[in-house]
Amino acid sequence: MNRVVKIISLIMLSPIIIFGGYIICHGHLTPGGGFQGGVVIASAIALLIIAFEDKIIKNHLFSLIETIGLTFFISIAFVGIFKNTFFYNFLSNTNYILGKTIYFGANSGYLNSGGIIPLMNLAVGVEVASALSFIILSIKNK
Amino acid sequence: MFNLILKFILIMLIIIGSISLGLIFEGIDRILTAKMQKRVGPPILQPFYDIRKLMIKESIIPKYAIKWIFELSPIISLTVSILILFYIPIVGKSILGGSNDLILVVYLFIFPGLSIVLGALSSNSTYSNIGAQRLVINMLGYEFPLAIACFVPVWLVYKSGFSNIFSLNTIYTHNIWGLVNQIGIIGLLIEIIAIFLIIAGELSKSPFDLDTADSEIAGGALAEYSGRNLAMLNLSEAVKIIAISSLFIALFFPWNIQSNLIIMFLIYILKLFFIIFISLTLIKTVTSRFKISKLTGIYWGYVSLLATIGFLLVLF
Amino acid sequence: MRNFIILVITIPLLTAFLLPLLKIFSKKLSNFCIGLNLILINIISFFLYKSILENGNIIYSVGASAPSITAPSGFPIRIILTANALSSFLAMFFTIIASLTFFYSLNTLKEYANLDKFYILYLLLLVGILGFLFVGDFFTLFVFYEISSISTAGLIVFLRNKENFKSTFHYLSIFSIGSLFLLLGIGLLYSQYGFLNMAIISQKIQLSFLDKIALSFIGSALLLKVGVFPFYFWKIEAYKVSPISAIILSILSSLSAIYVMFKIVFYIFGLNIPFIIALTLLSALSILFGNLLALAQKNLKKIIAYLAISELGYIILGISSGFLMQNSKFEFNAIKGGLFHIINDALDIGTLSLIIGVILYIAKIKNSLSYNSVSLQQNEIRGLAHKYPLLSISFLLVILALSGLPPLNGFASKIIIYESIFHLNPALTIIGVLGSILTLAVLIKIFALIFLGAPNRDYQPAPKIAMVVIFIFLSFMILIGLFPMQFTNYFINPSVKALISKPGYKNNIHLQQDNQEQNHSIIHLTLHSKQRYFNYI
Amino acid sequence: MSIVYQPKILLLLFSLIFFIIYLFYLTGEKKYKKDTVQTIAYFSGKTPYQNIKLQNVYWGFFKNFEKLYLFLSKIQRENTNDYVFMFIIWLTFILLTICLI
Repeated sequence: MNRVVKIISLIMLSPIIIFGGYIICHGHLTPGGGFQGGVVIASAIALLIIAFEDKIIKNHLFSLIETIGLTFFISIAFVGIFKNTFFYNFLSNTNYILGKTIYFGANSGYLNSGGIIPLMNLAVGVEVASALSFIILSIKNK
Repeated sequence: MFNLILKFILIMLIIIGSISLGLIFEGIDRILTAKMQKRVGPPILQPFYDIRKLMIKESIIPKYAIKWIFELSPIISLTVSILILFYIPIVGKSILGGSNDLILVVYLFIFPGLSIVLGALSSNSTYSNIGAQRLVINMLGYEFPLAIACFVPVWLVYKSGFSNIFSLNTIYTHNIWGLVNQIGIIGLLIEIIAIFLIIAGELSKSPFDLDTADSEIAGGALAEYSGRNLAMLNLSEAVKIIAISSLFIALFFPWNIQSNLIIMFLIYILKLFFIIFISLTLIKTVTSRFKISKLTGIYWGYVSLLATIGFLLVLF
Repeated sequence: MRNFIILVITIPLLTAFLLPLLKIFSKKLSNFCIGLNLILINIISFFLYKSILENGNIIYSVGASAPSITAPSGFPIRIILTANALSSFLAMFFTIIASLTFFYSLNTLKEYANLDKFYILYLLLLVGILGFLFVGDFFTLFVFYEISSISTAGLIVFLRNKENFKSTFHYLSIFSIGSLFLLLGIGLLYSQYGFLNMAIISQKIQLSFLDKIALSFIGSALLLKVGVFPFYFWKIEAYKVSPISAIILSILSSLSAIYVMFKIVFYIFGLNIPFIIALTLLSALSILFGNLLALAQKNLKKIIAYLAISELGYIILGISSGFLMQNSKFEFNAIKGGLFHIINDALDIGTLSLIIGVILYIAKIKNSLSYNSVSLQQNEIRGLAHKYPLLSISFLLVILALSGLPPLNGFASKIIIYESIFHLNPALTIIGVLGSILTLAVLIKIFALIFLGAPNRDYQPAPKIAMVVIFIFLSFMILIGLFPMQFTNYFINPSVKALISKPGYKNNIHLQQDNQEQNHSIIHLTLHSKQRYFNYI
Repeated sequence: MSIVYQPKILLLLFSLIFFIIYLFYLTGEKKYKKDTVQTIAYFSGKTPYQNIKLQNVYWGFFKNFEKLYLFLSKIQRENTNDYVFMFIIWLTFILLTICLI
C-alpha cells in the first residue's frame, strides 16, 4: 500500500487499541467484555497487516500470546479451588484489589469491584485478539 | 482324589462313546442310503476302517499354508463338538447343568464351523477358499431358523411360569408337549419339519452340502486336508451328528421311561436313529443340491417362515 | 476430596492449553506432560469412584459453596456437576482406555505433521467425554456437546487432504443442526420453568405438550451424538478418514452420550414409554443393518464404523428394554447386561481398531486417503499371518470377543442381555443371535483377505509399544471373560442401582447443609423455606 | 435368575478334551514329502493361483440380497443435504412417537 495508507493506519492504531482496552477493562460495568474488546484490538492488528503486508508480524508470536491468555484464564479458575471451589470469586467482597463490596441498589459503577471477573475479561481479550489476528494472517498467507 | 479319577473316567467314557456312536450311525446312514438306491453298501464298521486308514496316510501341509492354523483347527473342531455333549441332557440331567446353557449350546455350535472355515482359508488353495466362503454363507443361513426353533420350547416353559427357563434341564424335565393346547400341537409339528431341514443344513448334508460339493469344487473346504487332519475332521463330523440331534431330542422329544440307565439310554438311541434316519438319510437321498445364490434365500425365507409359523401357532 | 470431580475435567483442559508453550522447550517434554496428566486423571477418577461407592453421590457447584447461593434476582444459575456410581465408573474406565490409546498413538502415528496440535484436540475430546458424564445442568450439557463435536471435527480434518475436508464439511453441517435443536429444546424448558438445573426441572416438570416437543429435540440431538441406526451417517463419514486414536475416542464419546440420553429421558422427563419403545426398535434395526452393511464394505475403517453401530444397538437394546420392563425382576438384569456391554464393546471395538491401526502402520500406509484406509479391493496387504503370528492370534481373539463367542467377554454380557430381553419379546433375542453370527462373517472376511494367502511384499516390523497396548486390552478382555460374575458384582451392580434408583434420585442426596450466613439469600425465602432446599441427583 | 455361566469350567474341560484328542492325533503319521508336487495346492485349470478377490467374497449371499443392497447403497450417498434431510425425517419420527402417542 502507498505511504498515505501506511501513515494513516499508524495514526489510527493507538485510538483503536485504547478503545479496545477500554471495552475489556470495563467489561463488568459497561456492555461488552473480553470477547468484544479483543475483536476491536484484532481489527487494529488487521489494519497493520494489510497496510504493511506483515513485514513486521510473525504468526507464531500470536499462537504464543493466545496460549498465555488461555493459561491465565484457567489458572485464575484453579486458584479458586484452594479457597472453596473451582472458579470461586476469591477477590470479591474482600476490599482489597478489585474487591469493593457493593450494596444492593443503583450505583454509578466502581471499577475495582468485580473480583476475578475483570481478570477473566482481560485474559479472554488477550486470547481473542491474538487468535483473530492469527486467523487473519493465515487467510492472508494462503 | 477318587472323585477326580471318577470324573476323568467319565470324560474318557463320553469321548470314546460319542466318537464310536457317531461313527456307527454314520455307517448305518451309509448302508441305508445304499439300500434305498438298490445297492449293497459298505459294512457297518466302514467309517472305523476309513479313520484307521487316514491315520496311517501322510498328512500333507500345502506350500503357502499357515501351519499352526491349518493343523489346529481340525482338533479344535472335534474338541468343541465333544464339549457340546457335556451340556445336553441325554439320559437324566446334563453333566454340566447351568441356568442358561441353551444359549451357550447354540453359540458352541458356531465353533466347529468357524474352525473348519479358518483351516480351509489358511490352506491357501482356490477350491478351499470358495468352499470356506460357502460354509460361512451356510452358517449365516441356518443360524436364524436354528435360533427360532430353539427358543420355541423356552417360550412354552416361560409361559407356564417355570424359573430358569433357558436351562436345558428344565426343558427336558417339563415335557413341552404337555404344556401346549391343540393349535400348539400343530405348531410344534410344523416346528419339527423345520428342524429336520435345520439339522440337514447344520451338518451340510445333501440339499445344503455346498461347501464340500464334490462335483463343483473338488472337495470344497476340505480340499487340502489329508491324513490325520482329515481323520479329525471326519470324527468331528460324526460327533456333530450326535450333538445336534441329541440337542433337538432334549428340546422336542423328551418322553422317557423312568427306570434304570440302560433302558433310558436304549430309548435315547432309538430316538437318535429316528431323527438321523429322517433328517439325514431320507432327505439326502431324495433331494439334490441347492444353488449357492438361492441358499440364504431358502433359509431366511422358507425355513425360517416355517419356524415362525410354528412359533406363532404355539403362542395361542 | 470434593474437588475431584472438577479436577478430572479441568486437568486435561489445562495441559491442552499448556502444550504450545511446552512444545517450545522440547517435544519430549510435551509428550511426557500429556502422559503424566493422563495418569493423574486415572488416579483421581479411581479415588472418585471409591469415594462415591462409600459415601454416595456428589453434587459440585462451580463457583459457590452451595448450589443455592445465587444472584439476588433469585433463580439459581450455576454450573453444577453431579457424579453417581455409574458415571464415575465409566469415567474411570474411559480414562484408562484414553491413556492407553495415547501411548499407542505415540508409537504408531509418528508421521503426523504437527503432532502437538493433534494432542490438543485429543485432550479436548477427552474433556468432552468426561464432561458428558458429570454434567448436572442443561447449559453445561450444551457446552460439552459443542466441545466434543468441534474437537472431533478438528481431528477429522487433521490430515488436510481433499477427502478430509469433504467429510468435515458433512460432519459440521449435521452437528451444527444437531446442536441447534439441542439448544432449542433447552430454550423451551428454560422459558417454561426458569431453571437450567436438571434436578429442579425434573421436580417441577408437568410433561405438557411443549415439554414433549423439548424432549424430542433434546433426545434426537443426543441420539445424533450416539450414532445409532437412524442417525449413523455422520459416523461413516467421520471414521472413514480420521486417525485410529480419534476413532477410539469418538467411540467413547458416543458411549458417554448413551449415559446422558438415558439419564435425561429417565430422570427428567419421567419414563416416556413411546420414546423407549422407539429406542428398542431402532436398536434392533441397528444390529441388523449395521452388520448387513458391514458385510458389503470395501474400506477397513468403514467396517469399524458399522460394527460400532451394531454394538451400540446391543447396548441400547439392553438398557431400554430394561426400562420398559419397569419394576419387574428382569429390569435389573437387562440394564446390567446393557451396562456390562458398554465395557465389553469399548474394549472389543477398541482392540479391533488398534489392530487395524497396526496393520496400516506395518504396511507403511500413511493416512492420506488414497492409502488412508486400505481398500481391500486391490489386496494391498496380504499374508500377514506368515510373519506376524502374535498379531493374527490377537485378531482371532478379537473375532471371538466381538462376535460374542463363549470364553471371552462379548458372550458374558450378551448372555445376560438375551436372557432378560426374552421376557419382553423373543424376537429381540433372535435378532441378537443373528447379529452376532453376521459380525462373525464380517470379521472372517477381513481375516481371510488380510492375514491369509501368499504374502506379496515385505512389511515393517510390528511396533513394540503398540503390541504391548494391544496385549493389555486383550488381557482385560480375557480377565472379564473368565470372571464375569466377580466383575459385575463389584463394578456393574452399584452402577445399575445408581441408574435405576428413580425414587432414590430425588431424596438420597441431600444438599450439604451450608450454615454460613450467605444462606439467607432470597432464594431461601421464595422456595418454602421450612422444607430442605432441593433434592438433587 | 441365577446366571450360572461358568467360563472357567468350560475352558478347563476344553483344554482337557483338547489334550486327550491331541494324544490321539499324535499317533497319526507325521512325515510327508516336503516341497514336492504334492504340496502345491490342487487346481485343475492351467491359470496360476490367485488370492481371493474382494468382489466375490460371499458372492452367494450378495447375489441373494441384491435388491436390498441396492436400496441400502442408495441411502449412503455423500452429499450433505441428504444427511440433513435424513436427520430431519428421523427427528419428526421421534417427535411424532413422543407427542402423539
